[in-house]
Amino acid sequence: MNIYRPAAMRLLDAREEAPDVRTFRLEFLDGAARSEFFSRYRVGQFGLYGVPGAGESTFCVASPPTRQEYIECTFRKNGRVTQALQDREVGQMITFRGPYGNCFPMDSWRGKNILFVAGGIALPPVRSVIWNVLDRRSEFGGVTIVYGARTVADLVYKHELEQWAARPDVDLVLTVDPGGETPEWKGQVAFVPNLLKALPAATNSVAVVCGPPIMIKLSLPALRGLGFSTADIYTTLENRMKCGVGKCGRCNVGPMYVCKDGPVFTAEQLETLPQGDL
Amino acid sequence: MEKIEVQTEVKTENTREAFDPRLVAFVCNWCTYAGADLAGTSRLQYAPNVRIIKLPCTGRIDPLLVLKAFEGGADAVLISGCHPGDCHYTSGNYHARRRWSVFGKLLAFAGIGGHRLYFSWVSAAEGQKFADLINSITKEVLAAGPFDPINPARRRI
Amino acid sequence: MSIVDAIRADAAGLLQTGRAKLVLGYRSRRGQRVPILLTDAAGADQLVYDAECRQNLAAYLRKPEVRQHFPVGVVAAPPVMRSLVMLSAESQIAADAVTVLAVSENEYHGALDLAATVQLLREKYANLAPNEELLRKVREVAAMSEEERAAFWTEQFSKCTRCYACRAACPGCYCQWCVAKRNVPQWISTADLAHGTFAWNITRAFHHAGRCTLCGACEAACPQGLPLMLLNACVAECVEKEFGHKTGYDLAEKPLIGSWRPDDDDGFVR
Amino acid sequence: MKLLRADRLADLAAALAAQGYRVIAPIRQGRIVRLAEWRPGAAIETSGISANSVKDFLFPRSEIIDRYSLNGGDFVQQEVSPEAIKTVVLAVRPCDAESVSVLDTVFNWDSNDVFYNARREACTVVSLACVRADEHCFCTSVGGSPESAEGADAVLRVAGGGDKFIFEPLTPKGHALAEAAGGVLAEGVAAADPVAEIPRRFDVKTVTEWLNKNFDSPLWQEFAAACLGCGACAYACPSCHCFDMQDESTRKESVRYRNWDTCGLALFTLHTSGHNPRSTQTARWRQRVMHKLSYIPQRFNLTACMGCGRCSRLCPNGLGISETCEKIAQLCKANHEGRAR
Repeated sequence: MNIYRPAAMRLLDAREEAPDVRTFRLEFLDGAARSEFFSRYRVGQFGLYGVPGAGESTFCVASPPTRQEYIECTFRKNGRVTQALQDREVGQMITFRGPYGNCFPMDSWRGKNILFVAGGIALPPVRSVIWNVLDRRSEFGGVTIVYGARTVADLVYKHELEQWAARPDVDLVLTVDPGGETPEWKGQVAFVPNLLKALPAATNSVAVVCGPPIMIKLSLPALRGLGFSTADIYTTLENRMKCGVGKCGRCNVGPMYVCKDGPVFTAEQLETLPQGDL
Repeated sequence: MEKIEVQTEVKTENTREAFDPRLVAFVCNWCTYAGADLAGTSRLQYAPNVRIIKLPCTGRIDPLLVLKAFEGGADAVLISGCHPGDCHYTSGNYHARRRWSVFGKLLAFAGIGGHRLYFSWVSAAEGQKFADLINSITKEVLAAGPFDPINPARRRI
Repeated sequence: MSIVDAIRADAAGLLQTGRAKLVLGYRSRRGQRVPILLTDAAGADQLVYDAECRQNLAAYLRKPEVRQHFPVGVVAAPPVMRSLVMLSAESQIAADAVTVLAVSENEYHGALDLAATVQLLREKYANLAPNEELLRKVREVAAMSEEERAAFWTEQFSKCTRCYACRAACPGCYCQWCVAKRNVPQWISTADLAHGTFAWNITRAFHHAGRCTLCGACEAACPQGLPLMLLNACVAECVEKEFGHKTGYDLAEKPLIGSWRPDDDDGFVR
Repeated sequence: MKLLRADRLADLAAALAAQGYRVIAPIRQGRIVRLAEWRPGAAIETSGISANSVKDFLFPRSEIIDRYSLNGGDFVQQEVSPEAIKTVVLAVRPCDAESVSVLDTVFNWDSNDVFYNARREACTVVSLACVRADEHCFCTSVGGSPESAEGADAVLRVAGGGDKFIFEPLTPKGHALAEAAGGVLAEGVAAADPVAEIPRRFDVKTVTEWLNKNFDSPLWQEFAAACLGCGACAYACPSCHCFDMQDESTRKESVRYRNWDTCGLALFTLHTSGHNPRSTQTARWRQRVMHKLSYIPQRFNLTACMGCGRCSRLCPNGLGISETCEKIAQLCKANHEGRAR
C-alpha cells in the first residue's frame, strides 16, 4: 500500500468563518475509505488536505468522531495550497490523508471538569474536543470555554459560539484583544492569559490550550497559578509537515516527531523538549 | 502566472513534419498592446500563432516569465514595448533592453538561440509593424523547427 | 615579514584594538584551506594564506551570526575585495563595517578600509589576468552548434542535485528570499527535472550579471562538479563588452541590471 | 573461494549487465568520482570514495509517489508503481553498505514505504573493503570498520597486493550475483591484504551523551560558525533521508514528487505564517548533528552516522560531523581531566 496516497473527498459545504478563514465540510467518495477513517479517528488527530497540482497542507480534523457523516476542517488562506483549497467550489474534489498523530486521552477525563482555552484560528482543534464532550455531556464535569481573537471579525465558528453560550451546562467566556472590539461587542476586552487569572481555582480539572505561541507561553503560568499540574494541561503543537507518517523528518523536535508522537502534548512533555530555536 | 502556464501549455507535441509554431508575446500595455490592437482594428492579417500576454511595462517582464513560457511549450518568445524615450513609466523599456541584452546572450550560450527569443519596439501607431513582425518571426521559427523537444527548458513532468 | 605573518599580525591588531570584533580568514585543515572566524586575537596564528584559499569570505557577511559582530576584518584576495566593494555599492554592508586585509598571491597590502581598497584595486588590479583556461572553454562551448550546446548543458545540469552550495558560497547571493525559495507560484521546480535545474542554473548566472567577480567560489563549492564558471564568464564578458561594466571597482557603482543608459546596445532589437 | 583479477572488474560489470542487472559503479566524471550507471568501456575507479552514495539508488533525489489526471475541479488517481530495476551497486565502501540499515529503519518503522522497499528489494550491494583511507574517514569512531560486511550482500576484499579481489557472497542476493557473474569469478585461494588503518578520532558514546544533555550549549555558535547553509553535506550523506513532497503539474496531469530536502536549508521548517521555529544556521547545524547522533540513537538505537566523511570532504567551509564530534570529545576529555584534578 502506498502510504502517501490520499483518499478522494468531495466538498459538501464551505462556510466563511472570518476574513480568509473557511470551514470545509467533506465527504469520502469511497465508503471503504470512510469506514477506515472513522475506525481509527480519535479527537485531536490531524490530516493532510490537498489539491493535486498545488500540494498538501496539514490541519486538524475539526469535527468530532461522534459525527460520522462528514469531516470538517477550518483553515486560513495563506499560501499556495490553502489558496488552491479555497478556490475549490462546492461539489469539487480535494484529497485527504489521515487520521495521523496521537489524540487527547478523553477517556481518562471522565468525571473531570474541563477548561478549554483557545486563541484565534486555533479554535478548530479544540472545537472537535468540545463537541465530543458535549455529545457525551453526562460523562464529564463542568465545561468552561475561554476563547479570544484579535478582533471580533477574527472569531471563528460564530454560529456555534452562540449555541455554546445558550447552553446552561457550558460557561463561555469570549474576548477580543484591546482595540479589536466593535460598538456592539458584549464580550470581554482583554488578552486571554489575563482572563484566566480570574477563573476559580482548579479542582479535578484538565485544561486544553491551543493558540498562537505567545498565548500558550503566557497561559501556562496562569493555569499553573489556578492549580493545574503540568500533566493536566494539554496542547497541540504545529510544525511544518510533509509526509505525516514519521519519515520526512520535517516536524522533528528533539527525539519526537510531532506527526507521530504529537500533535497532542502535555505541558509536562513540552518541558522535556528543546526550547527556543528548534 | 497560472494563466500563462495554461496558455502556453503543450497540447500536442509538434513534429518537424506538422509544425505549427507557438509564439508567446509578452507586450507592454501602453505601446505594443495598443499596436497589436490597431493591427486588429485595421483588419491586418497576421499569423495566428501568437499568444499575447499583456503586462504593464517591459520593465516588469522577468526572465523567469520567459523560462516559464519555454517550460510550458513556447517555440519562441517575443518581448515588445515602447520605443526608447516613449515609456509610459519613463524608463522601463531601457531597463528591459539591458536585461534582455544580457539574458539573450546567456540563453544562447546555454543552447537556446536567437530564433527563440525576440525583442522589439512597437508603438501604438505601428499596427503594420506588429503584423509584419509576427509574420516574420513565425516564418523564422517555422524554418528553425520546433523548440527542440529534448531541450532542458521544456517541462516534462 | 612573510605574507602570512603580516596577516596574522594585522588580524590580531584589529581584534585587540576593537577595529574588528571578528576576523574572517583561512586556516589549514587536513590539507585543505577552510574559513575560520576569529573573535580572539590569540587565535590569529591559525591564519594562513595561499593560492588554495578559494572560498569567498565576503559570503559570510550576509549571515546574521556574523553581522552581529560588525565591524569585521576580512582576508581578501582581489576578487574578494571586489565582492566587498560590490556589497557596499549595493548597500548590503556599511562602508565602515569591514576592514580589508588585502592580499594577493605574492603581496600583502595591509589592513585597508573600503575606499583604500578601491584605490588599490584600481591601481594594481585594474586588469586582472584573465583565466586563459576558462576563456578557452567558453570559446569551445560558444563554438558548438546550438544542438551541441543544448546537449552539453543538459548533461551538465543533469548532475545538479539542487543543494544550493553555489548559492551559499556566493557573496552576491544575499537575497533573503531567493527566487528558488518562492512557491507562489513555483517559479523554479524543485524536483530533479531538467527544466527545474535549467531554470535554477540559468537564473543564478543571470542574477549575478554585474555582481560576479569571477572568484570561482561557486564552482569550487559544487559537489557535483558543474562548470558554473562557464556561465559566469559568459555573463561577465557580456556585461564588460556591452556596458563597460567591471564589478567592484567603484563604491558608488549602480547595479548593472538596475540601471541603464540611453545609448545601450540596441542591435538586437527588431 | 571466488577470486576476481583486479583488472577484470569491468568484465564483472559486463557479465552482470549481460544478465540483466543495471550496474552501478564508481566512475570518474570530470574532477569527481561518482556512483553512476556503468556503460561498456567505462573504467571502474576503486581508489577513493565516490562523491555520492548508495542512497541515490534506494532513495533517489526525486521520485514519483502519486499521480492524477485532472479535469477542472475533479481528478482521477492514476496508478503509480515503484520503479524497481534489478540493480547491483558495485565496489561501494563498507560505510555505504552499513548506511542502508538507517534507511531501512526510517522507511519501515511504524509504516512501510513501498517505493523504498521495492528498490531495496531489487538492489544488491557489493562493498569493497578499504585498503586505503583518507584524512576524512572516521568509520572506526562511530562503530564501523574498513572491513565491515554489515549491510552488504557480497564483499570484495583486495588480495595479492592489489592484483586481485576475493569475492565473498554473504546473502542469497550475493550468491545469485556470484552465479550471474559466471566465469569472471575464478576459484582459487588468496589471503586478503591488510585493511586501512583508520585512527579513532572520538568515542561516539561520549559524544552522544554530551549531545543528549547539551542542546542549549553556547558552543553550538562556535561549531556552526563557518556553516553557510547549503545542502551539500546532507545530499552527499548516505544516511540523511529527509524529504519534501512537491507537485508538478500541467492542466491535465499532476505528479507528486518526493524530493530530497535538508534541515540545513532555512525553508525546511518555515511556516506559512513566516515564523520559523528553527531560525538560525546555528540551530540548523545543531539539528543535523543531533538528529544523527542523539535523536536517532534515542529513538531507534542506531547511530545515523557511518563515518564516511563525505560531509567534511565536500564542505568548502570545513564543517563536518567528525569536526564537530572531535571538538565535543576534546571538551569532554578536558572536563573529565578537570574533574579528576
